[in-house]
Amino acid sequence: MSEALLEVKSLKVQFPVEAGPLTRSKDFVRAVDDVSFSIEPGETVGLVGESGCGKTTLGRAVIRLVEPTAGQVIFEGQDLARLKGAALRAQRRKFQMIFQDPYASLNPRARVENIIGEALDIHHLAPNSTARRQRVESLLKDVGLDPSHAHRYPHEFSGGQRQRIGIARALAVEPKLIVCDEPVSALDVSVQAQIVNLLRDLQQEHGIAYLFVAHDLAVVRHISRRILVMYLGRIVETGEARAVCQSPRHPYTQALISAVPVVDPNSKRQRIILAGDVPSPIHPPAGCPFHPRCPVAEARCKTEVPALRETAPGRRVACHLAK
Amino acid sequence: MLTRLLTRFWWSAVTLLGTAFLTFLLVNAVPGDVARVIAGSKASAEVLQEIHLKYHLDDPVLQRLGFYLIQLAHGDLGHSYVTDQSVAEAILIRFPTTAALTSLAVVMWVALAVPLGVLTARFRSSWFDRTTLVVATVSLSLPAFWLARILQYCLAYKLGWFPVGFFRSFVDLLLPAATLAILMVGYYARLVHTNMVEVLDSLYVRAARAKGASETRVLFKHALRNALIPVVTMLGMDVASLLGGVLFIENVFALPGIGNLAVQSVLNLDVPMIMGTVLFSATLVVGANWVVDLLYGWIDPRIKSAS
Amino acid sequence: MSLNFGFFKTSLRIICANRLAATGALIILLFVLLALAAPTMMRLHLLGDPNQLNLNGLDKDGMPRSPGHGYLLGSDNLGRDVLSRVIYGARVSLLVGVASMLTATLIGVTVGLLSGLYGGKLDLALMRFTEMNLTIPSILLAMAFTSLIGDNGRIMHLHPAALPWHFLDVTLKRGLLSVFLVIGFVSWPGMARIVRAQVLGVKEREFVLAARALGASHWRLIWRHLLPNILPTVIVLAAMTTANTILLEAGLGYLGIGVPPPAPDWGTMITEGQPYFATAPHLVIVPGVAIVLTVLAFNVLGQGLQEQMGPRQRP
Amino acid sequence: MPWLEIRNLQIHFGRAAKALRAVDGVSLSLEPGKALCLVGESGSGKSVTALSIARLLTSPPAVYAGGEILLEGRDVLHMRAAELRQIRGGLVSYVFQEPGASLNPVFRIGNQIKEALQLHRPEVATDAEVIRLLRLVGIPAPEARLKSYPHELSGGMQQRVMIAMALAPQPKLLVADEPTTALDVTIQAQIIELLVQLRQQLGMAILLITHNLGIVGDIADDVAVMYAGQIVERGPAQELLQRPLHPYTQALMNSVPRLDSETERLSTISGSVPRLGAFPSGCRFHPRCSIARSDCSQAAPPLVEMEPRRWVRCPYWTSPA
Repeated sequence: MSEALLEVKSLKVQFPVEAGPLTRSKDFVRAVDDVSFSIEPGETVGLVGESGCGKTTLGRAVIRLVEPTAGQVIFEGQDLARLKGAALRAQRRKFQMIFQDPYASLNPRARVENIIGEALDIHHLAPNSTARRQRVESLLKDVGLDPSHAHRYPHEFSGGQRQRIGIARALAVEPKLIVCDEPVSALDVSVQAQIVNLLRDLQQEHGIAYLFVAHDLAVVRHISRRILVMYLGRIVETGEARAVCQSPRHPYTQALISAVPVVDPNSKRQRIILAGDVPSPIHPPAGCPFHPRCPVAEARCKTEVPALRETAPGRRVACHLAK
Repeated sequence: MLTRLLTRFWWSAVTLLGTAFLTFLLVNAVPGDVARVIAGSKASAEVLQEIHLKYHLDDPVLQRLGFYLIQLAHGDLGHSYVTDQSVAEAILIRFPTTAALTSLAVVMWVALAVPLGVLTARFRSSWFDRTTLVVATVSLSLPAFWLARILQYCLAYKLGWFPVGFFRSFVDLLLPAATLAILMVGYYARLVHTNMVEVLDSLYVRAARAKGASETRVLFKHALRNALIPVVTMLGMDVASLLGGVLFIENVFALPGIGNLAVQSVLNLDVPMIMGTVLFSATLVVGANWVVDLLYGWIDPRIKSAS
Repeated sequence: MSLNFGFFKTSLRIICANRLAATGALIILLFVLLALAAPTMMRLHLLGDPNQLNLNGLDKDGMPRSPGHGYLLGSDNLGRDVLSRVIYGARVSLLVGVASMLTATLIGVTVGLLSGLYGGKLDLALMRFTEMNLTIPSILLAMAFTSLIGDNGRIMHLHPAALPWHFLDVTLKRGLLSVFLVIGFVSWPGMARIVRAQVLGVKEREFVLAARALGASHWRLIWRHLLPNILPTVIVLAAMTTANTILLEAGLGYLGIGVPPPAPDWGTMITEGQPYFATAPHLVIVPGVAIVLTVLAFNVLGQGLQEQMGPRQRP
Repeated sequence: MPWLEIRNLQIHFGRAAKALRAVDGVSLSLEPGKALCLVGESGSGKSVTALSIARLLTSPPAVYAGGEILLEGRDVLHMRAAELRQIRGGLVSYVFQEPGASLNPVFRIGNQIKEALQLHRPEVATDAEVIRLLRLVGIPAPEARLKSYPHELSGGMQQRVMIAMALAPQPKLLVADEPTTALDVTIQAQIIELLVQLRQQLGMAILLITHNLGIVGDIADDVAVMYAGQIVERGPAQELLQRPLHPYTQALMNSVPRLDSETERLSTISGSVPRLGAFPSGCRFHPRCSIARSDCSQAAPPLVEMEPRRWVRCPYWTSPA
């Protein structure tokens, strides 16, 4: 196994539930609960789960946009969870983020050249204004936009084009890791495919590693080499993308896969329809967090928390019953 | 809900204490000799000395503040420098007038502003909406004392519709209250309008229409209650500016209320009276905010279960 | 984005695009021009001396003349030209109004920004402080302030007119500065609250998160991301705050703690004219209309700007 | 005559020269008990078409500029307000995309459902009927839920309440405007399953608006694909999904990532979805079309029945390999 670019160890993120200013909150939202995984250089790891499962928080905690409560985030041998102030800011050029909402992720009052150029300014990557302009233009070309549009404002672009600007901003500092937080879920289907392909191309060209966060399993499957499935703040299954999608071991993954809408009218799959809703992460169920909705739950699932154990090489499942 | 109100109550107390602290420093820590104001500019040194002793004017400000707060804790607001009357008593005598004036005004403008706001929102961009906007903006720009003087002259003095002169009975409050209402109605009509416009664009109003609900039902049942939520908040916060307006109205119409008392005490440099009136109006504002909070939980169920 | 000519060009375009804003701006411009030109007009005898006691200004019974009789807007009880006094009054009102607005904006934006951006205990403390200021009616607070800053036990008028009023021609005097501070200091809390709410909204937007992910410093976040996005709100609020500060200044004048006679202050003029209301109503009406017009102009400007810039805040 | 027939519908936003043509000549028909899917990307005019059936678009800015919408032979566009109120809810009920925002936050859900009953079936406006409806849409412990406020329910439960409210007056047509888009994948599956069940049970017609081709096959009898304010292809669901004829439909289906595909690159449609008001001349899809010819930018092709029951707006359509 090669040296990992990023290694997350027992990461926990908790938010206190809003309470009065004088009463100390005793309840916590356990957004991320004891999560460990690693990403190798140039690899894409997909992170799938439903809303509220903590996948966005995990993505943000990895690059310290959210403060971890406990655990380590080791990036190139350095624990990011311990870094502070200027030291952290200097490290930031090595890992970047692409956001979900192409309308909220670009400053509406800045021109494209400044949105992308800001990255260069912060890390002093352009010695003069000519170099800055040339770099911005070449970045725009890289993401498939017309360099002459650099002086425009974000509202002059379509959703897909805005997302490309966001990608150019992330690329500007030549990061080694990009956390993609649902980068295509706000886009039209025909534009989604363009962005997914662009991300693939950029990865091959620059050797960037991705942590690709999404709720759409089909998109994640397409771009990732490995997949992490998350439920209520925990990872319930991980493995090679193809293996996880073809033979899911955890009952939650199975349900998730069967729920993916399929265009082909000939595939007569039996759908597994899960009963009930995702429980609140403030008071997660005892035992296996999935047991109230699980079609195969047994008595011990209500009391014993299943460990994430290896069922096959490179395959881990957190279920008592998985083989 | 109960914990929320208790927390709120606790914070109100802290706010009031802070207000007392601030006002006391403001009123007492400034240069100038209060004794000269009390005794007049020609007073002898002995008299001044005596006054200094009587009112502890030579003590450090913080010590006097301490005394004042202890006094406050016993419910004592002190005595006027000028008339030696108990401040609390002076305020309580004048409070009913101010209370009657303001409540009458509130009823008047709310009764006018809500239908105006709803109708202008329903018939957006019509001539009716535009006229209301102009009138509302003008009403927002009127100086209270000037409007009061003009109305008093035209309606009471010239036309004789209202009694002129000193305050005798409740009827005499109609014109002053109407003046106050005119000053506030424009702002509130626009506030209701803005919120109604937003609510009328909301998805649940579309859903109500999709159900087949009539336009009246949509406006007054589905939309209005939601639109009133921010208006009620504003109403609580605006009590302070309302009291500011009251001050001028009472002054022009020579009504024996708190506002007039405040003006007199400022002109006389009557420190305990200034402190008293400021603290009293601050208490009113804080109290009003508290009531609004209560109303809020009732009007918006999302708040109630938030804690 | 920094403030540059482009910004002013944009503002001009926004103002021109909205009929309301344009009307307001035009009225304000007119008042400003009149106020600026007043001394020149007086020197050219186009305008009477606002302070000249003149027996010609009184009729046979020694009462003020009504408009038209040699005086465009009549004369007051001392035979002074009302038109001239109103125009000179604009100098006081506009200067105090705008300067107090700037004071209030400076404090309000700073408090709101710090409170919204840093949150936590600082936010709690600042917002409590703001609330304390909001609990006292601003006119009452201003009164307590103004009248109590005394000297030798006498009320020291903070107003410029404690000095000869025409000192306004020259430089800012200490008294003038204090009245800016007083009115400014009682006008900031509302601004602080709204700015804070705006900052809280903008701060959670993803572009701010993106800037943080790039390692942007707090200064950069404030200057490049937060301020440009709350600027439209601040400008609208500033216009409306000016309307309020002018009203407040007139109110202080009316209560007799503003400019003492004989200085031309709109509020004071109304107080002085009140006893003659029955026979010479123009003494009350004219300065009142001047106040209403000025305040209205600022309110209308604010409203127009809000209409014009509002929707762009939510793209 | 079909139960619902839309003929050459034109809907503009704004007036005269500045008008944006959101819907341009849409014709549809629907028989009782059938399910029709209207598929399209953002700005295609699918939601606008759906809302116009009960004239729910806010007007202004929306202008019904032409065409007719016949419900049981009566033209909705010329109905008086009272008549329209009978149609809304009574004949045509709606379920919207965001259940959280479509339920009034200040009223209990029991009362909101009861209001729908009071408006159209006052004789049964009782708690018992509301409970029956809540049970029908699969809400656990309906008695306790009567007194809940919308914010106390999860997104999936809120959507079930919306469906119960829509079903309360026993409408003949249920218009579901992207009913699952705002929901999680596993909850989406629940809601689609529920709609399929209810249709079998109650026999009403369904008009489903969606951008997701994947849920079409589960529920629809017929499909209409919209692009830039026009229908580009119409036909029976099974046939259309198996053998899409219009180049847009083909490209759209290919660009959806599949779980079982092994291809490295997704096939894409170049360019972006045209903005409302900036629709290209001629065939509106021609700038993005892979088989476009020179005359596509001039002549606007009509919607033609190319094969029995298969309507296509493209003269150069090809059958996919």
